[in-house]
Amino acid sequence: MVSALVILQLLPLLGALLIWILPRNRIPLAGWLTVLFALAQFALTLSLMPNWGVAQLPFLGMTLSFCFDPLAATALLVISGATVVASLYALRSKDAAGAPARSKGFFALILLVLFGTSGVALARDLIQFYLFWEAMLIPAWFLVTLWNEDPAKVKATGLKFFIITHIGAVLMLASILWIYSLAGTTNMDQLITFLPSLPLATLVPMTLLFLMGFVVKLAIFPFHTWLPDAYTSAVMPVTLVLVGVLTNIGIYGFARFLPFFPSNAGAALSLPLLIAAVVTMFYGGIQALVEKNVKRIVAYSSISQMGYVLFGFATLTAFGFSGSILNLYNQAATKLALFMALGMVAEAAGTWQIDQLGGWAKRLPLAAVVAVTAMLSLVGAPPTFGFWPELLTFTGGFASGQVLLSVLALVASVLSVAYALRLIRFVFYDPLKAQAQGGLVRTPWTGNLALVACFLILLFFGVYPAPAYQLVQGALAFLGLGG
Amino acid sequence: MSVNLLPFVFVLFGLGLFCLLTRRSLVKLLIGLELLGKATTLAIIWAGVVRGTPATTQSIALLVISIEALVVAVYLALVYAFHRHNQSLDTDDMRRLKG
Amino acid sequence: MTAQLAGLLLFLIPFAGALLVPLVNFFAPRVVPWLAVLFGLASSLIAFFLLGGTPAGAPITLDILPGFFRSGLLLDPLSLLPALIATWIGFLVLIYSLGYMKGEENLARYYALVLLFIGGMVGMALADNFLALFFFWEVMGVCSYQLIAFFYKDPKAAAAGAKAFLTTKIGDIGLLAAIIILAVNSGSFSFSVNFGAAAGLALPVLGLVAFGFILGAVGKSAQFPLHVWLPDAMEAPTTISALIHAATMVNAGVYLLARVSPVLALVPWSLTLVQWIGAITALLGALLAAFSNDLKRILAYSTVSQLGYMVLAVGVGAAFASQFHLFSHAIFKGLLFLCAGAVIHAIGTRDIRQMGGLYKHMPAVAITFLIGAMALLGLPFLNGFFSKDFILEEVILGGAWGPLALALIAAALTAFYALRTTFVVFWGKPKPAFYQDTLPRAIKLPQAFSLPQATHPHKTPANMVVPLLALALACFLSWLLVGPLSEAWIASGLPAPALSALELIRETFSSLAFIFSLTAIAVGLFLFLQRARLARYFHEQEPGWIRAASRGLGFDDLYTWLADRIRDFGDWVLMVWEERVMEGINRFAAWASLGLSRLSCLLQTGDVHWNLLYVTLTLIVVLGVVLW
Amino acid sequence: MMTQSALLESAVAFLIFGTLASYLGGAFFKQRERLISGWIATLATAGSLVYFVLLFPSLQAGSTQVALFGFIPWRVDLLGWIVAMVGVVLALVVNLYSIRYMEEDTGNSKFFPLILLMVLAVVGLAFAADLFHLYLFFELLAISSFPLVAFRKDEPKPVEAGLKFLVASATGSAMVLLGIALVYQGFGTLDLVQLSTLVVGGPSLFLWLPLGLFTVGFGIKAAIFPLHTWLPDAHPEAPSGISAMLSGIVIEAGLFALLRVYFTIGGPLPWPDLLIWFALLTMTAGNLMALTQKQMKRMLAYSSIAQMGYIMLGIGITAGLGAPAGAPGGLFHIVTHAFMKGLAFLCAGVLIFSVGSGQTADMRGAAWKMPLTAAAFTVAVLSLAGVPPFAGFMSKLLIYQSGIQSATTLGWVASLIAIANSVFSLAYYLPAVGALYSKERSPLVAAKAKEAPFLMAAALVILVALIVYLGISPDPVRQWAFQAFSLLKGGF
Repeated sequence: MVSALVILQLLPLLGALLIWILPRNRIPLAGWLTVLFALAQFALTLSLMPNWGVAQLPFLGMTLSFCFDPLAATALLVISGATVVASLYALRSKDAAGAPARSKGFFALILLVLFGTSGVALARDLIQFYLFWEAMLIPAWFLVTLWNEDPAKVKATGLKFFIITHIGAVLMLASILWIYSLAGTTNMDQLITFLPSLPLATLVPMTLLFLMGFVVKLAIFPFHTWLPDAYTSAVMPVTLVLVGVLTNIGIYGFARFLPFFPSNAGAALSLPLLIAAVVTMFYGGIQALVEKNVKRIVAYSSISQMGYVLFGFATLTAFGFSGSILNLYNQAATKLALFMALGMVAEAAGTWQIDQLGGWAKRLPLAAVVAVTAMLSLVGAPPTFGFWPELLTFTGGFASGQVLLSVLALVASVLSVAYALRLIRFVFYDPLKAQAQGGLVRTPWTGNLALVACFLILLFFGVYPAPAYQLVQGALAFLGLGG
Repeated sequence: MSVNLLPFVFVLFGLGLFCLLTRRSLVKLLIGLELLGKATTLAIIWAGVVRGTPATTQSIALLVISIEALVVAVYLALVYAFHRHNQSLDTDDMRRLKG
Repeated sequence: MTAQLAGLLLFLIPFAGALLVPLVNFFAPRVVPWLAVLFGLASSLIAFFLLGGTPAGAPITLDILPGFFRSGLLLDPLSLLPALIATWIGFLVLIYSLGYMKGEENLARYYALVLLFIGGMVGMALADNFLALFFFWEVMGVCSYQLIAFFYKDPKAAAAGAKAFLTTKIGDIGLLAAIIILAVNSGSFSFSVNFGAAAGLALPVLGLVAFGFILGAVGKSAQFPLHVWLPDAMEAPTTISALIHAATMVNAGVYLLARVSPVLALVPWSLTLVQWIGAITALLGALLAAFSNDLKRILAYSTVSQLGYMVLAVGVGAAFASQFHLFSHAIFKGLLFLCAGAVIHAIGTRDIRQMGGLYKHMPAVAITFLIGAMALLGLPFLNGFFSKDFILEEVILGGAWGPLALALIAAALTAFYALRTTFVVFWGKPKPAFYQDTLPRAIKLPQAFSLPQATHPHKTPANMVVPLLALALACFLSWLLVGPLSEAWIASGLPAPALSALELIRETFSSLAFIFSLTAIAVGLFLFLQRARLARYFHEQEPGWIRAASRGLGFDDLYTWLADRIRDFGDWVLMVWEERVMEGINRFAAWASLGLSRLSCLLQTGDVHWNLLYVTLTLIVVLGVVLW
Repeated sequence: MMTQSALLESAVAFLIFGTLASYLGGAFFKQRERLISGWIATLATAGSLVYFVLLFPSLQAGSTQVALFGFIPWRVDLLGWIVAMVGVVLALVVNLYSIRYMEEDTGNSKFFPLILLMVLAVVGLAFAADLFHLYLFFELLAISSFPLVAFRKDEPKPVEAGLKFLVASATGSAMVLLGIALVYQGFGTLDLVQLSTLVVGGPSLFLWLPLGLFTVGFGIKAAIFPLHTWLPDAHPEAPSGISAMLSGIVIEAGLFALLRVYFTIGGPLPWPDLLIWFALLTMTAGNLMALTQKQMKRMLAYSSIAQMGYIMLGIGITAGLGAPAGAPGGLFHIVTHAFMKGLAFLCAGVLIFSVGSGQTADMRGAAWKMPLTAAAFTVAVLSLAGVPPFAGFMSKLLIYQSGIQSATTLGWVASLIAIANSVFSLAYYLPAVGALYSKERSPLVAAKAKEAPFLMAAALVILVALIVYLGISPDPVRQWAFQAFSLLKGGF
């Protein structure tokens, strides 16, 4: 068990090292290695699945603590799957200037991000968790600043990305230190029995500080400002990594730690978090409705969607939690599909401006079909995956008794329909604009494969969500929330 | 003992600081530093007198003086180099590095 | 075959078709339309098994969310009727499409979506729980969005699709809220559990639930004030209009109201609300239809109006009457749309002012259209007559006099526009502009139809005529099914009067409603005869409400205005909040720290005396702290 | 098995004879001055290092009195050993690095011996048993560093920097010495252990006044704000190896001395918060001033000031608020800061060496031509900013922890300010890294940049390895730091 978990943890790092020692010009090989290692991690996670457990490993004088439970497995499946998709897409994609958006270091960094996030998913010790949480930021920052389409603003964007997310992280660190100073340990298994003994006045700020790390990572209003810039200016494969891996690990963090703190602390924070979630939904939605840049629209939509995720968690009900954890899968597949499809359009059209696009359904039918499906999933319309998390989230909302806020959240979903429809309409439908004249655009098969994979996931789980839901129920049982 | 030299030490030390603050010549700065040094040497010797171990403190004082000599030597070498660059000994010319 | 299995197949077959069609399209695009028809046929044949009184069989269920949600099939007459309508009319539409859509692009997408649409409606109807109902309800929404926007290169179509989806989505959130509230309280989504548990709920909660259901139905069935999407949906291919109006989408709302009427009955005000919504919609639709000149738009408003009747019927507690009218309406409206499609297909415009005298060119279409129109206005012995009078009778019995008055005015207007449309299109004077390309550029024509240089409109292909004849026949006969229908209802414990066809005739002719509706038809006829004077009057006086009516009574304007305000608000937020405040905070932080940095760098004077001054001051401060 | 004193004598002898041999060797073989001096110095440091490592096992029990060569009174303990080790290791790396780096300078037969002298001073300082010897080695450290700062005396700026350094340093020394005189007058002894027993008798003017003088005097060396003004001038103008030494060990020596003094004769302090306030002021001011620096080394110099604030905070929290993790954290940060700031300066040195300009703007895009250096620099600054998984995070973590551990408002506030400062410091570290990794290359980079030569690269790699190792596995050193403080009784 220990060795399996260590392999699980180290696979991406091994891959990164392997890529690092490759000759400089073996870029496709580096890309395929990335796919291979991420896929191997995915497969290993799957094969380990029913063997849940905790493993201690002495390492260089300290004890590493790994935990493999359904929640960790969920997170690992999602992030390694997202890495596969992102690197498949990255293999052949080009940036706005037409240059290939990849190099050896690019793939190594992607794997390093995966390494960090895997560590986050597996950690059973707060300091260990924090170490990986911060460690994943460094390769991500490099990815954002080095593979950037907006050279004029890259410095500010990179700073904003790093500093704002780092602020969230150090607030979390403050909470960890606080816990450590009171409990004398950072091992989560020991803390579970200790934390409930703390007075509420201590617990509430402690919990809030801790959750700030995730709040910032999910870009909840008003901590969202880094996200549109970082998503927009990075090249598409980097955005895919941000979307598929980093944001999702934020969701994972909420799932892991909101139940970790005693329920009375969570109860005290529930209402503020719910309000923040609803504000975020509306805020992101309204921004997405008026934005002109397609990528920014999706970025704002992501903010809005994270509002739903937070909403689910903040209800503190099993329904809400299962909805938000299901969203781990859903958001990854949906956002990746949407970004990739739009990325293909932008690559062919050479612009991200919505008023210069139109009619691309004719030249990129696959992208159009996938984008429409992803958009439907985004707004929670069956028969796509997005329906189920949304349903469970709202069920959680009503079950928690916050009827008004739940209704507001429902209303916000109309807003998401509005911006999603606008996006699809102006990019894929409407009369063909100048660049959209001509025959079918040939897109690289690797990108198509990634698209189709996301598409099938969205449809399959849309029709039959039971497998994912069962894993989520398992996760809830481990979190002590019951099924 | 009816005399207390400590106030004198402090006055001397203060004078040294005053000299350092107000004089704009590098040579006068050296004098200021020397004043500080003499004040401390005096304090050391006086401490021996108070404690009744003048031999210890005097040996310490001798060592201190010799170290001071070393510092002065380095200082003068630097002042010499400074003069070579600026043809002056004015501290107003010593403002290349700031901000 | 057991009924359960048949029910399952009934909607699985269209879904399987929807899945298979795109795949087959890769290998053999030519086969696709026929394949789709085949699936439609299979599904509608299965429907006969369900009618045949087969044994119910073991329930077929599926764990969708294990431990929380298990879905199964509910096969009672209330649910079967919409399902059967969907498959049969759907099948006819598919056949009709063979000719109508010939040569279009993206046929695979078209047929897949049509099959999905049919499957969605069947699934919605056959669901034994609210969640599955909602699932398929939304699937239909998706299909309608895609199909209305099928000619996506036309900006009007793209916009109409989006509008339909968005408007119905507003209703959907009400429905979803209602479902979830019920489920949270009862722990289940199943109808039977929830109807049992509903009585135990507090009235405010129940009110919220009822309101949610009504909102959902209002959105889907295009009731006032969310009716605006349906007329715009005319940008869809006419086949799709027929499907939406007769077979699938809009019926869903009425079905929903009928299904949840036990819950509505628990909330006193909700039925009144439903009555008024129905009556207002009936009147509004009729009025707007009377003042429209677009053939499909007239039919669309007419649908709005007829749905109003059905909703009104539910409002007075006559679910059976509403379903009976739904059945009739599906037949005659399907017929009307398919006829309209044939007309539009033939001459390439939808503006009735450019039509006239088409009887000579397409007699079959003209006659069938006339039959449909007569059924619509409620000419005795046609199916519309019986079902509409049935509703009016129930309204009278229910004592809802206000809504009744509105419904009767609507009936008069219905007679007026039905006559007007039929005569203007088929028997009026041929217009000189008739054969010319007077088509507004934006209207997308089927490619199969290129405007003829010849002086004759297109002949109607046989595969388009056959469905017309079938439906016309059904207009005469379908009301005869009232006997078995009511028996089945009663047998399943649903509230319905025991009626046979003969009793229906007797009841209808002896009721007050008969007199009322005859009067209404007479008034309509009178108006129709006076139409020249009316036209002159309107033309000269131009009363304000007329202009308003021709613009949809300003509902569209209102919503557009609202949407624009939301967008303005978004722009404002983007400009002020995002760019100024949020970015401002970032910039201020940067600016302030840089400024502070420059300030603090000023401390670094580079002067050795300053350095020593800091030292001295610090010494003084530290010693001061120490000594005091 | 050699005795402790024999081990120490051997280690020190390596340094002393290394100094002589390096100077004489360089002086005799003028043509090969740099190589001969440099390699002799490197080997001498390495030899000394070996004996220091051998010394370690005997330190577990506590401190022992040693008379070095029979006349220098030393007390050997773990705390001193850690500092001495840091000095020796850093000097080894710097020597290795400077062999190549100084190739364009003359007078290298003085350069390397002075470095060894510096190390000697650090070692003496670390083990000094009484206040006077503390002062003595401190002064030796200062005297050996003045000429090194002004090593390139043919240019005006290093001379100016040296002068400023010297004036400030001499003023500080005078204060320290005055304090020592007062202590002697008050207690009649300078031995730290004896002092600690005497102090318990009761605080007096002869305790508080000297402590104030020590704080300011050593504070000048340690570059506490606002006594730091000499540092941003001196560090950047010195050759990069010396900058690394200065920032890595010399200013820490001031703090180490302060730490010794505080824990020897501090007793119950009348002003428990003073150091904490100084620390917060120092780190904030250092970070603020670093923000707008255009020169890479000057920026790093200001960042050194900020880092001093962290160390001081750790010491201050333990001294003032009594949280046990603070001073070990400070000590650990002395270790990690030596390595990471040393690395940062060495990287800056390589960049200047290769690009030919000290301006950060001129180094844009250098990473593409010198990936190793850029990567090492990234590691260094991220570690400085306290980003895991690098050593700086681990040591800062202890310091943050101590503030929270103290369970006082001030401790909490101090920790939060320290954390905020870490975040803030990214605002200048990241753009520097970003400049190196910039897509467009400055003309100088395009024309001249090439990867660090082998010896310099080796020096960088050693330090990177140390930083990463201490980041992933801080434990031996962290444990030593705690142990060193638990063994501290009256300063030893």
